[in-house]
Amino acid sequence: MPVQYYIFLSIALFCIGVMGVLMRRNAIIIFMCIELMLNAVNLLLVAFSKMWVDAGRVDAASAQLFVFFVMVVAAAEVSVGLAIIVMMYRNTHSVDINILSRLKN
Amino acid sequence: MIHLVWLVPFLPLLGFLINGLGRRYLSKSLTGVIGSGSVVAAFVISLLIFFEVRTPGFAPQVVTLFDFINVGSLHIPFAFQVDQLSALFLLIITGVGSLIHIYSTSYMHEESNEGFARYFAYLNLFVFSMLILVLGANYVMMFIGWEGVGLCSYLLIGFWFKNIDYNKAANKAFIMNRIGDLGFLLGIFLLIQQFGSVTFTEVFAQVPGIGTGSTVLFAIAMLLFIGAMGKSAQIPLYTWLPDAMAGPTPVSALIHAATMVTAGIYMVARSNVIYSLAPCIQAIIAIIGLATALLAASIALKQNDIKKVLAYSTVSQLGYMFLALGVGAYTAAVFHVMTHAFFKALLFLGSGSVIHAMGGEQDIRKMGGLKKWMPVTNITFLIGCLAIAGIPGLSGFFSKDEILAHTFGYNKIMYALALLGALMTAFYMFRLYYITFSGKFRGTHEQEHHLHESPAAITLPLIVLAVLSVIGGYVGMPEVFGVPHFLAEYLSPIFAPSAPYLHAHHLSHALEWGLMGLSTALVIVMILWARGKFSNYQDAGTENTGIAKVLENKWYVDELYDAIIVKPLMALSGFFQNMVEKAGIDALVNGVGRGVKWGSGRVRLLQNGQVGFYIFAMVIGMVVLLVISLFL
Amino acid sequence: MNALISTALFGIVLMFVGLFVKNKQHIKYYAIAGAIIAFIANWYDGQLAGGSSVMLYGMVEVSSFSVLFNAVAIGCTLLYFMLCGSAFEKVGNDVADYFALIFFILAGIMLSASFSNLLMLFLSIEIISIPQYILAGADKKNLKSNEASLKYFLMGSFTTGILLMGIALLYGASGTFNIREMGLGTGDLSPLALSGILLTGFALAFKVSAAPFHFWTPDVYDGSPTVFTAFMATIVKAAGFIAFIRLFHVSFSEGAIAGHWQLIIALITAATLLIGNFTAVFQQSVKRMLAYSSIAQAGFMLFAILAFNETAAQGIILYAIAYSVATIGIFAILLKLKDYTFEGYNGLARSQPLLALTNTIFLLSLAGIPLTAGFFAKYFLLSAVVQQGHMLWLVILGVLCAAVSAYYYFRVIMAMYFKPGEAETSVQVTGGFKGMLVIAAAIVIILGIFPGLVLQFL
Amino acid sequence: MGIQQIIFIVLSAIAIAAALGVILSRNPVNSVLCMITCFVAIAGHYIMLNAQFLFVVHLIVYTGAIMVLFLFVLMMMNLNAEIEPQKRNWLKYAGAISGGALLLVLVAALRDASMPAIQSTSTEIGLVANLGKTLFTSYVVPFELSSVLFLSAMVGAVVIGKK
Amino acid sequence: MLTVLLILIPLITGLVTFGLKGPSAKVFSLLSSFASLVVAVIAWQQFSAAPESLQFTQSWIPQLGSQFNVGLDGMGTMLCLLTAISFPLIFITVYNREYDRPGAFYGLMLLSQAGLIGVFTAYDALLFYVFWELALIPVYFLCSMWGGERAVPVTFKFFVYTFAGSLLMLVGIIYIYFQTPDHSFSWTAFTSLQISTQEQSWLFWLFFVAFAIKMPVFPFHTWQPDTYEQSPTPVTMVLSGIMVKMGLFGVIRWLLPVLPQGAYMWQEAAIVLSVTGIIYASCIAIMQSDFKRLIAYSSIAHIGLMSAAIFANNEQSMQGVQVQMFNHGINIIGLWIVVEVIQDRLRIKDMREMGGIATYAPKLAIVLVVISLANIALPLTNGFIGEFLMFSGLFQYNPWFAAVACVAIILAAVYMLNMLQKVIFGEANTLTATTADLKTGELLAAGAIIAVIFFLGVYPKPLLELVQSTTAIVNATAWMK
Repeated sequence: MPVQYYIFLSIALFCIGVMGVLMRRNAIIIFMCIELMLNAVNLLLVAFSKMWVDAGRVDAASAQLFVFFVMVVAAAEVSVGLAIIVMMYRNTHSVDINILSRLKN
Repeated sequence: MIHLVWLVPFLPLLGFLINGLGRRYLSKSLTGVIGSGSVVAAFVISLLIFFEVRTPGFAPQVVTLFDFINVGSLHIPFAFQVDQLSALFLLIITGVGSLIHIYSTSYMHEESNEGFARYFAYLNLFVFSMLILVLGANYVMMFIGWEGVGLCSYLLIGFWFKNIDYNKAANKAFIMNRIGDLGFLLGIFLLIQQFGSVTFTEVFAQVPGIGTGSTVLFAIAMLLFIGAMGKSAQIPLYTWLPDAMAGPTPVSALIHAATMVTAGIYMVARSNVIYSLAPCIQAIIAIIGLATALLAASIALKQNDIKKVLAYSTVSQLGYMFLALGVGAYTAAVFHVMTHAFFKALLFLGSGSVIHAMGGEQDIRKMGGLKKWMPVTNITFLIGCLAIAGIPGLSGFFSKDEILAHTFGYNKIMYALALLGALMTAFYMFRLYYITFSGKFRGTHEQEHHLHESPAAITLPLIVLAVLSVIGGYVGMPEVFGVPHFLAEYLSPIFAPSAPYLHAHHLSHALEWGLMGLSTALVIVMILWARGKFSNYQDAGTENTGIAKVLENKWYVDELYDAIIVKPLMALSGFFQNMVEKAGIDALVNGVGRGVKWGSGRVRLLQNGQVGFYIFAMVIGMVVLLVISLFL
Repeated sequence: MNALISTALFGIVLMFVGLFVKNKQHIKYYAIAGAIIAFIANWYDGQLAGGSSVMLYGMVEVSSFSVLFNAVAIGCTLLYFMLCGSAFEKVGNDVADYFALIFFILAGIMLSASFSNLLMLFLSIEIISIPQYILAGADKKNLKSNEASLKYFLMGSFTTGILLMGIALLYGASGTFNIREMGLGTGDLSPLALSGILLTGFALAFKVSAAPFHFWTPDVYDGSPTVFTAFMATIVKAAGFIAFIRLFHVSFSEGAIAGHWQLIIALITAATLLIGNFTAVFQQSVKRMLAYSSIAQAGFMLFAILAFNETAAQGIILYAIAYSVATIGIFAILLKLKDYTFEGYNGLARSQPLLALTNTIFLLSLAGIPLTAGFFAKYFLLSAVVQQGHMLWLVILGVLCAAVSAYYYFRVIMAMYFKPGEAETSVQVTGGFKGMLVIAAAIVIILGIFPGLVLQFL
Repeated sequence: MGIQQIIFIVLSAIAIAAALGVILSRNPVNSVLCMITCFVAIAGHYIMLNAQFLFVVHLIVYTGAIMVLFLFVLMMMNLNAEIEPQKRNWLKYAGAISGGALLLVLVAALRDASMPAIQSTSTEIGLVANLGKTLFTSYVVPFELSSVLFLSAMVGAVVIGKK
Repeated sequence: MLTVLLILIPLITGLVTFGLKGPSAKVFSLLSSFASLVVAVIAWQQFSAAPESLQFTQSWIPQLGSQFNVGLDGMGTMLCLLTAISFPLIFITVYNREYDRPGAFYGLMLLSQAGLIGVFTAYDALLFYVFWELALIPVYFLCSMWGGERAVPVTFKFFVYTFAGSLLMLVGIIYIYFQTPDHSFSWTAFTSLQISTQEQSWLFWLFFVAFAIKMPVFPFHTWQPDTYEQSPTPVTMVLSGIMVKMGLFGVIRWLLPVLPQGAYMWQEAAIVLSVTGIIYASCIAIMQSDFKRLIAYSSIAHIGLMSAAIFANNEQSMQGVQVQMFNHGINIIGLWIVVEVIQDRLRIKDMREMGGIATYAPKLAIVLVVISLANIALPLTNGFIGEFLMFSGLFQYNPWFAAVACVAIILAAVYMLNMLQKVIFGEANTLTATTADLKTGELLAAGAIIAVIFFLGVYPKPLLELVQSTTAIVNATAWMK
């Protein structure tokens, strides 16, 4: 199976994530879309890992470990991110990013 | 004696410095002594030099003081050249200059101490500059004096600086001179380019090698002549001279009649080799000289200011001198310079004496019958008039006749016109004389009460000059008289190099006698006519009309210049100032600044505070950059 | 590595210091002590490495360059603590935690100068970013601070996604995460590799706030507590550049591939210079102006990425120092003022001549006037690009923008010296603070005369 | 077309559909549920690609922890209903178009990349034993450093979350 | 070492002066300027005896191959002398004025002197650039802080303009630096380099724009009248007397020897710009009623001539330019002294409100007349030598350009004489009747200037010989052939 399939799939997921970030105004949904983007990347990395393993690369495990670290970081990011969103919600009672326009020009 | 020639200009310079710096501390008499004494001393030295130069076979000597400008192959020393021409001019300048200095001690006596010293300082400075002009051994030295006399003229015209009109006249004189100087300067540059030198001896030695008809030579000759036009008040740069009468009268006598204005003639005579090799420029000079002579004479016919009449007469006489130069009669030109210096100085000083007596009045319509009160002035003035009119036996006759004779040989029509000018000269001079000195006094009673003959310091120079005006001509009597032409012999080494290129027109003796007789007769007729018309002049008070009005208004030349030069220049300046500078360049420069600010105001709107838009812009940016990189 | 470890450990120590030290003023001194220890550790690292590179599991590489940059970063942080440390308690109660976070960031910064694996790059960027999201929102009651934090977080994590996509594509093209082994330029140019490079570059461009990825910068810098802005805008930004340069110069500079991304970076540089300088002109608040100025300065620092030569490396080090010291100094003075607009500076030269003088020196340095460190910083970067060749148009644009930058920097000078008024300070200006300012100004001047003092370590 | 390809297509279709569901669903809770579906589909791919360890971690971390956290926050804020006002639709279209453009560009660029193919043979590489060995040898440095990351996240959550 | 001393004296004393309060600042700075003058004169003597002893080289930034390399050639010596003469004159003139914060004022003045000397002595391109900017900064502060009411924006425009120009030059310097074989900034390395004609042709503009802005040459001049008008007069003296020479100096020292072919290619363009500027500025000068602006435009015209002459490509013009650099400096400082005195007495700048000063302040009037005459290049004043040689040189290059440029001597007469007429002649009004004549200090300064005017006007040999060596250097470049 050509690796292109996986490339296209994960790019598609990635771009759907980007679209989501652009289209939605709910900070939480936007954040979810970002997670979707990360997952698309993870999928791609895993596919490449398999590809290079099949091509005979020795240290091909590194890609899967990379995915592991991405998950680790994502978890950390989620904890901080949700904390920030909650803090924002406490002050404004909204998670709509469009009200974030105090800082401009 | 020759090696002491530097003393000649140095003494007046010393006088200038002492009088100028010490003007607060010196008494008037001391100032007068220093001022006049320095010039008289210079005259004495000049006289000694002259006698040395006069000896036959005298070769020109160059006295180098120090290096002035030394750049690469261009060497311009600060050097004086003593030869027949410069020695003659030294005599005229210091001689007439001394007389005028002496005259001034009395004439300017009413000035304050400081003003008196300032006056003498300027006068001395003028003599210094003029001496540098004639003594210089190269064109740059000549230019130094050239501009120097322009400066002194400026200072002296504007001597009474509180009067704005005088200042304007002074400015006009200086600026018009500068226009001429510009031509002179360009001529010098062309000389440098062509010959790599500005020293007379070196240049003149190379000139014949170029040959007749060379464009470069024409250009040099023309440019130098432009300089002469400015200084010697020829068309079109003559209008400053009549206005220059704003200065004290002795100044007019010295600068604007006897010396400075002859600088142009001196220069052309000095460069005779160049001009002889540029015949078409000579023709131009002759035509311009003639035109100037006629134009100025015509204007003089209708002027009522005593000094203005004399001023236009000067312009006219200078025209004759250029006519002489143009037709190749260099000696005649120099001769006329000399005689003119005598009788014109005399006339001006005489008019000064009149003005002095009239308490500053210059309008001849308010004078009349002055011979009763001022016998010496009257006689000397009459001699001056006769001399300038060309009555045989007086100096003016000989010099003018020589010019006319040469002109006749050159071109008959020009001769006729020149003769016409001479007749006009006789007419307006005697108009002046009769209105001023004969008839009834037309001034106020107070003026009449104060009328008196001037003191000795004034009359003495008048008498000396009158004598010179009479006898001055005998150094250059025409051949037909059977006596040697002393001046021509004396000057022959100067003009020898150009002799081969001139086409001498030898007139037969009979023709020469005939011409002489004709002009004399006509002149006498004119004098009589003037006598008949003006000896009992009464101011009718009517407005002049027609040609008379045009003449009275000097052919409206000043107005013309104003319209075609001054106004456009001001308009151009205004255009530069308002349109190009403010609305153009500066607006552009400021516009860049404003553009940055404007752009800033627009760009910052991108920063609209919306995260959605920010990410959107980032994605668009990514897409564009990816496309550029991957597909372009 | 010692410096990295000691910094990380000191971060933890400071977390606990907060529990035991009651006087919040004193926490600053612990932080200063920590920075000094880190500095010594870093010096020791340098001694150990002894001029050659030391690799650690193929993950971290300690070289003289990284040691020098670490020294700069720690040194600037030290200066920052000394000048701005007392302003921490104005932000909120968790002073010790703020210091701890800054130490964690510092650890990330050190990593960014010495990574040799894309994973380490990713980690270092995250270690730098996450605490910054928090610091930006540290002033919890302040809506601007909240907004800055959330904006920064959303855009930052979005960029993380981009970065990861880039890394994934690079891995797909080369089969390795080790930046020295990728060898992208050797074979045929793979679109995978190029897309990977570009996406990675975009993400890094975001971190250094290059246009068109700069949008977060003004808002975040403006909204964050000023004292943290000072840190984010200086040392952190420099770290972003070090990471950027390290990756691009080590991995992508060989072979045909360099030309492809150079054009893109050149375009980004040009856009950054223009947008940064132009937008800064219009600002009314000095704090926001400094945010835009940081974008403009980033435009200059991007020159270092375009040129892969010794001069660029020297230049970015000098720039990091010059820019950081000057900006920290300006922020330190800004922190003392009541009014953050330009009018707030009116007449400062009369009320606080020393502050005005040092501020002037810092501003001149930012504008790149000779005899200040900023001049040589700019000089080295310009000459790096000239040496690289082909990009002269960019250099000309750069110098013209530098001329524009004089406009907004000099506005502050004009306000201080030529405008009437009495600039008011909100807090007491102590002698120690003045002394530190003078030291900072002296650093700027001395490096402006003898840049060799720093470069000799390279 | 082998069985692998069929599974690939099915899983891909589920993943993409679920992903679209995430961004198009009005109700945030539905989004979360779609997201979980999508993650599960991705997990399926992991199995296919012999990444067994990641499959497990993925399910636990993402589906089990992260998405639950999201759901929790949504519930806490009571945001289960529609809150986005439907104004300014052009921004949505612009977002969709620019995202699509990015997709197009990337697909077009990578379309003819010559890459080694993925074999259907299975490998041992994704097993815990293998990965664990590597993680604690050559990847020990990032492993240790990620603790710094977690520490800072923890401090951050405390700083931000504290009242 | 003398050369270093020339830089160090004003630099160190300048920094010290910042700390001084009250009158001690001006006394101290006056002494400092005299010390510089003494050193400059010694250096001048040294130059004729052993020029190489004035070179000083010290490693500066080894990483760049940049050295602290200073030295004096003929032109450098001359300009250092000019600087060293000017500052005492300026300080003497303003000795009786009271400036706000005198320590800062005089300190900045001395710093600008250090920068100027540095520019004139630097033989290392980077050092040259550093001094070039260093000279600008103090002037910026001086103008803004002690200038007129519009001084701040006007000075800033000046600053940004020159700053932008010099940055372009920096790019050029860097470019050439990388062409040198062993990466050196030294003047020798730069001049011995063979740069391709094509490169020279665009490098020329990078340098020329920087220098043209500084001079200033049309159309880069618009900062100048405003700045002159708004600056305090002592600063204007520095600006117009010395600082504009930096541009001309730059062309002679750096542009022509380093980029001879570039200069050759654009020779005509540069001359056309310069000549246009001469006529243009002269015309505008006629329209001015503000004394300071009149002098400013007159200065633009003069500088335009110098710039044209530099590019006229021959020995006469080159000698003329250098001589004129000195003489123009002296003359224009003299003019500003008069302006300063009039402003001090009458507090007006509009010439239409003046008049009749000659009656009440004859010394002032004489000084103004003499300097004005020198300014319009009357023979036997110093202005003539330079202008004569420059016009002559320009004429050898192209008679038509010279003819057009020469019109300026008429226009100069027009505006200078109009100025004299308006300012000192005529009847005094109630204001000008109170004019007090020159005081001792002012008289001393003006007297010194007049002495120089006449001495160099009559005997320019020392000056011509001094700059001969520089002309020879420029001659030696390919540009002349």
